[in-house]
Amino acid sequence: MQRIGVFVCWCGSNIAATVDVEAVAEALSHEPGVVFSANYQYMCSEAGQNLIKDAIRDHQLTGVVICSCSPRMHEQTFRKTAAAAGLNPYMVEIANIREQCSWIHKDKAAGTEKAIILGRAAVAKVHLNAPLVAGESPVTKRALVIGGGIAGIQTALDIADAGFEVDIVEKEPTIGGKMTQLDKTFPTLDCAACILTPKMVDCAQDERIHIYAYSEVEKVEGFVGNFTVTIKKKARFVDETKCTGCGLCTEKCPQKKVPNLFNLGLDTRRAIYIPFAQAVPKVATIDADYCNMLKNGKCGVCAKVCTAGAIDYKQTDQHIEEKYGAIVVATGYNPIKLDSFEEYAYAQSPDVVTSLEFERLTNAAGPTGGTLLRPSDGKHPHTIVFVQCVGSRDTSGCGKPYCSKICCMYTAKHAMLTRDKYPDTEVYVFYIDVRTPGKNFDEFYRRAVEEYGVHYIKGMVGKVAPQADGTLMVQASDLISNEQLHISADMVVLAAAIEPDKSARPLATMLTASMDTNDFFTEAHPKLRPVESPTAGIFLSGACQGPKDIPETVAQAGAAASKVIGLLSKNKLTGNPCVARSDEMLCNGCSSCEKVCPYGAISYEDKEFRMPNRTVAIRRVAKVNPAVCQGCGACTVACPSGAMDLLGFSNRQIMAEVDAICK
Amino acid sequence: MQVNEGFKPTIVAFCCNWCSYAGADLAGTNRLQYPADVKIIRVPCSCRVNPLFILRAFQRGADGVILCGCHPGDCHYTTGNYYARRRMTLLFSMLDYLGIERERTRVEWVSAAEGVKFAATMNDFVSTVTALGENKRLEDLRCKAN
Amino acid sequence: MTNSQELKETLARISGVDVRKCMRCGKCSGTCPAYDEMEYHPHEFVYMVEKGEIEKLMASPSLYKCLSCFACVERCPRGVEPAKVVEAVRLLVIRQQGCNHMTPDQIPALLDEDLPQQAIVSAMRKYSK
Amino acid sequence: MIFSYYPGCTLKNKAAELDRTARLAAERLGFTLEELPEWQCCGGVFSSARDEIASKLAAVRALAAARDAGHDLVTLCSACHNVLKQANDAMAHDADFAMKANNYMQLETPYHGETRVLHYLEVLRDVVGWDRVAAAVTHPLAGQKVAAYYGCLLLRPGAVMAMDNPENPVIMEDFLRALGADPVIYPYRNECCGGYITLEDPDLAAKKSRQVADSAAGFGAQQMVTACPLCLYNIHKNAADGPEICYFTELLAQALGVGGKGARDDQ
Amino acid sequence: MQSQLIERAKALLADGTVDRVLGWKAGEFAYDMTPALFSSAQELDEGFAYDAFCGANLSKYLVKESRKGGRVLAFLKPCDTYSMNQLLKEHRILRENVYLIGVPCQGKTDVETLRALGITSITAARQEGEDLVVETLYGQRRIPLAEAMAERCKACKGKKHMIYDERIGEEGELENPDRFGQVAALEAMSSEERFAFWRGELSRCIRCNACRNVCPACTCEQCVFDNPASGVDNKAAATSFEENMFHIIRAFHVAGRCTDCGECSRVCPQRIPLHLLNRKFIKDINTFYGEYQAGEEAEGRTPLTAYTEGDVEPSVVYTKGGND
Repeated sequence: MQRIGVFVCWCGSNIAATVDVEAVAEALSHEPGVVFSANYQYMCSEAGQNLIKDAIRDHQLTGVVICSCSPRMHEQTFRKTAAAAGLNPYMVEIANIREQCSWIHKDKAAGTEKAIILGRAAVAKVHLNAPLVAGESPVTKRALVIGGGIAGIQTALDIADAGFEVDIVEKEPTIGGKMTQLDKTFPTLDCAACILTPKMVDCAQDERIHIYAYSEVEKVEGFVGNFTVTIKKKARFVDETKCTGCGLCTEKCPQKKVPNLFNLGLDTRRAIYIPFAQAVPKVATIDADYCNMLKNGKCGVCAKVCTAGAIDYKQTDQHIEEKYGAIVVATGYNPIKLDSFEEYAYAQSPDVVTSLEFERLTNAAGPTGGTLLRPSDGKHPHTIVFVQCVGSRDTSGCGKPYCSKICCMYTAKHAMLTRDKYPDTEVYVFYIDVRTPGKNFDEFYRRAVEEYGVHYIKGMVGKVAPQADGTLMVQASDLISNEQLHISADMVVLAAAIEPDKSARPLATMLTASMDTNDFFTEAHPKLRPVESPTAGIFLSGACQGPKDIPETVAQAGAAASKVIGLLSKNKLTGNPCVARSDEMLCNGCSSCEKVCPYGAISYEDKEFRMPNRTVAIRRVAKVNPAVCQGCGACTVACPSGAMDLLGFSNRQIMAEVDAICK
Repeated sequence: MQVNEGFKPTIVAFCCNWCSYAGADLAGTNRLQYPADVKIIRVPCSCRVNPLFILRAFQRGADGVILCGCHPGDCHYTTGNYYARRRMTLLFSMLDYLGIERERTRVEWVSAAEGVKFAATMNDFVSTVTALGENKRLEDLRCKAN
Repeated sequence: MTNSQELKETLARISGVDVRKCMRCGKCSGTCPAYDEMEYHPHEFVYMVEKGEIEKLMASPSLYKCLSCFACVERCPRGVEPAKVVEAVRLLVIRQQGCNHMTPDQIPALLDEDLPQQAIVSAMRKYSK
Repeated sequence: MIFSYYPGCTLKNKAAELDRTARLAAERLGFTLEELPEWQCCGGVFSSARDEIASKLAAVRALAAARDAGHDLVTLCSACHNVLKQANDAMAHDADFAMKANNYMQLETPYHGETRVLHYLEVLRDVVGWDRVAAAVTHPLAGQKVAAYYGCLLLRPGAVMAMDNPENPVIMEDFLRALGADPVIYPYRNECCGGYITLEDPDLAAKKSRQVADSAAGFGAQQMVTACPLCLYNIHKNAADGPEICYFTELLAQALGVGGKGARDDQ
Repeated sequence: MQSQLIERAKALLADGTVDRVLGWKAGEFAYDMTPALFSSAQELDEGFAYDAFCGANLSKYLVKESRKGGRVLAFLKPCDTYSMNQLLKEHRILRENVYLIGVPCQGKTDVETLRALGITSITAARQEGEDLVVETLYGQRRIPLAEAMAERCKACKGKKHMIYDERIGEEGELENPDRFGQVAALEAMSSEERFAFWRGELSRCIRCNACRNVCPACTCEQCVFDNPASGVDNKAAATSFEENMFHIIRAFHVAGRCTDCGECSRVCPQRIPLHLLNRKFIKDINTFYGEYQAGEEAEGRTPLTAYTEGDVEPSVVYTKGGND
């Protein structure tokens, strides 16, 4: 039997005006197990807290009920008070007689009666409370960032800056991601490379950052603070430690006909290559699909010209196992494939390009050296049509149902830069809506119209017809003037929808992190925890969580880093002790609980049970990882046998409250 | 709706800690009145509420049971209220099928910002249950005796 | 219920189209090969149905300009199927007594010797009850 | 290899040449077209109205007959192909329509879209194979610049016709390559010729047909091919000065050496 | 058919594929077919039976049997295979320790059904074509199978086996019976009428637990109603509340998992139509969340461990039909 103390707070007149606090204290003193009952003006004051502490000591209280304001207000306060007096903090229960009683009732008799019932329910619950100790687990003070684009880079830099080790896993031969392919960035028009490459160099030079380039995550085990990750370092057939990045091999390789993916196939490169001049790490990679030496053993030119002796045709994939306390997902995005949008003739004319290709066609390091030329004949285009929402906001099944968010702004940028550099070029932008929420964004778009004379037309292009004379006949609607337009263009630029990188889905499975139907990672709370995955210890950075531009990505990257830093700066993780617990004697091993757990906190093991007559039975039973469980209780209801219960909110505790209220 | 003069129903309200309990607190902070017949039990999430609890309440003499949780899509635990929604839909339908008045059970989604909605919901629920009168179809007579 | 509401419901039943799915991008009208011949264009058909202005559409010769080529259906990003709306409005008209747009006795005058049967049966399906 | 065959009304009349050459070519390529015993006209268009039942039943009967015969159903005319595939799709996926149609028809075994409908071109691609078509060619059309004209009914709606990318089709170009011809790709190959509007508004049909023919000619086409009698009529009537247009099966028969372009009614 | 099954079982015992056989055996009376284990050819010859009375679903027995070491052969009728899959989905049966033979079924009868048709003193029954031939002490009776079938078999889901290692007999077809007519009829009543109906039924409950014990979905290590620590234990139907409580919670616990095998109603000594509770959940699940048949496959989520963002709200209960 518990020895329970009841403390009724007046809260000045907030409670005392509508609830007869004396009567409440008196009534509750007769409840079973109650050995002490008092009322006081302000329980949360120092004097009030001392009253509680003294009573705990003097009356050897094992449980405390405080009738006061909402537990959301002072539960922590009173738990600390109890702990200071040597009582387990989870032996304290609050009866909310202010927000849910005195403040909402005017009749004192009714208020008093209700306060007594609420107090009784709390007493009934405390009878079933047990001391709870929050579990502790150590924290590996190292973070893993998956994806080395601007999101991953910024997250890694911020984590390293706080003094923690951080590894970046990047599947391409260099970090940098999509931003390396961009020319200028909106709305300031600074050069993407100028602001990105110093950060890439910082990553390379920071001794706390280790870059696994040309690598992929293969396996993830463990839980928050204690992840074990297997990383596959793909063979690049070049010894990273020896290669100096001189680039001689990339000039001498005889295999010249390899599509240059960095330039989106708009030109070619060699079979051994460094994606671009500022690559980090600046190490050559052999493309095994094209290398004659690797394919049929006939060549070896790169090995001959390499003075550092870095070429290693025998290199194989390596598997590295590393431990981490936190994992940040920064897997980014890609433009969608446009096979379902051939009305725009993307596959039928080289002069119909995607916006990302347009970036390369205007980039000084691109295939045309920065001069805008038509891919078909290398001539200056005089009329360019931009088409927005190609595959975005598409519910027909061909595209994506969401808004890709960045297209309105980069299209305004492309249109503006084109008009700036080539004033003789007419630029048309077909749009459904122009969406420019963001600092200086609408101003930027309006400048494109007002200063640069870009023709914005509300309507959609229905068909792009490549003509025999090499022009593109663009047939479109102008909804404002209610006419069908026929524009003879030299180039058409398609703002293709963006989608999460294909690597994200298998990664989410490995991480037990949830995804939405579009394969974007879901956040722990859409408003209040936007950079955390619901799975503890997994954080989200950049477009893997949803379409976003560079400033937003960098902001989220920093936010994710600060969450990681907060986690890694702890020596031990103290969990919420109100977690689920499975009674293995009752557990059927049916997996119902596991299926509804949003955190992947439940696993199963085969356990031996001693049975009558010295026999042994092996049963599959659930185990809850208290470090991962967040205590929602979904599992407790999914469990038919009642094996799964929630500490602090157990079936019997809640039913005791029900009984006390209904009596 | 008929008014059942003099009858004071017993109403149990299960409120999730993150949205609806906070919404109830906000109703209090704003001094929005609703009948004292409503007694709130705090649970971490609407998905913590076992049908057993609801039946238990009726057994012990409750006249109405209401479950409040975060709006679908806003669950603190991401998915809890989705499961609660299915469970309660099926349970309530079953109770109705057994001839237990369907108006005695309810689910409402109340956010932490919806103090007004919380009070309005409770006022409406209390008047509905009051009009129904005492719960006689699903109770344990032994409990009524004391 | 107003007549316009009734028409709207009948139209939804015939066509199976939910006009509220339209996001007003105008791609149907950007696509339509008969655009210049029409008083009301494909996107206007969808919008006017939503607004309940179906009688105006029923009175318009645009009904008989749609080639039923389904390009708008193919290209609509929201799966609205404007051609089905046009067809349904046309049916609202020709299903009324005496409202056939073309009758068999008109056909012979229109024939030339090469005209395939397919054209005649299609036209009868499109223009008459 | 035996297929049930639905010729359609036009092929029995103005487009007899489409029928004749297709049969000759099939024989040469080793597959048999068994004409359904009692087919009725498909109606030319598949009404998009959900409450139209009766006008769609001819197509459903043909589909059920093919099911009962145990063969895939092959058709040639673009309109028949369109109607049959749409009717089949509705029987398979629109439960309400299927129920009403089955109630009307009182078949021994209710029909639910079991038959596979193939266009003749699909048979060539998926059953015979382009390599075997090419191997059977005895009179290659080497050097001939031929423009394939798809029109609208053959490809749309894309999800139901499920034949090729409706905006960038390749099936007829592959066909022409197999015959040794040089396919001409031009942007209006999947645009409408004006269709049945030619009856009521010949000017509109003329405009549309001209656009198609001019575009093909602009890209150097000497010859156009189509699967649709109405496309052929419209192009022929409105752009007689442009590239000559014929049925794709005529070129096929010619290349296979089983009968060339011949006694077409409209020539 | 019976001899075919015995021969196959013997062969599998002989070649070591299995070391025991789970089948049916006549009890005190010929119509009293009960599940039984056989471990030798001799036992099979002496006792194994398969006839129109073999309604019992054997899959639940495999929860224990599959954990006893060795491999056990079990015969499953089409409807039993759903339970089998569901139990596999819940990891209750160790698949590698069972060998499953699908056996054909034309519908089963039971003594209660026959008695209701005025047939007593039964000594044997067999199927002949579309008829059931019943031997009784008073001579032979021949009745159409369709009439003699147990209630649950009249709403048969079909003759297709969902899972088996081998099948004896032809593969059957899935059927789509109208299973929800009675549920719909109850739904159409007023609240008072429904209450009266269920009081009439459930007040007969003697809490013998037969329904729970036979139910292939009720395989808990310990039932909440038997566990004093659960706080809801109750072992006798002392009050109307407890009658309701037990059956509501039991139906809820099997909701989304119940394959509608009908065993609960078959074994109820009080003839309470318990399957109408389960079918109500099945009907609701189908209506609210899309067609679902528990046990159709051995993997995946059940309707209560799944959700969609657009699920119906619980208020759908207030808006649906009914007379009140």
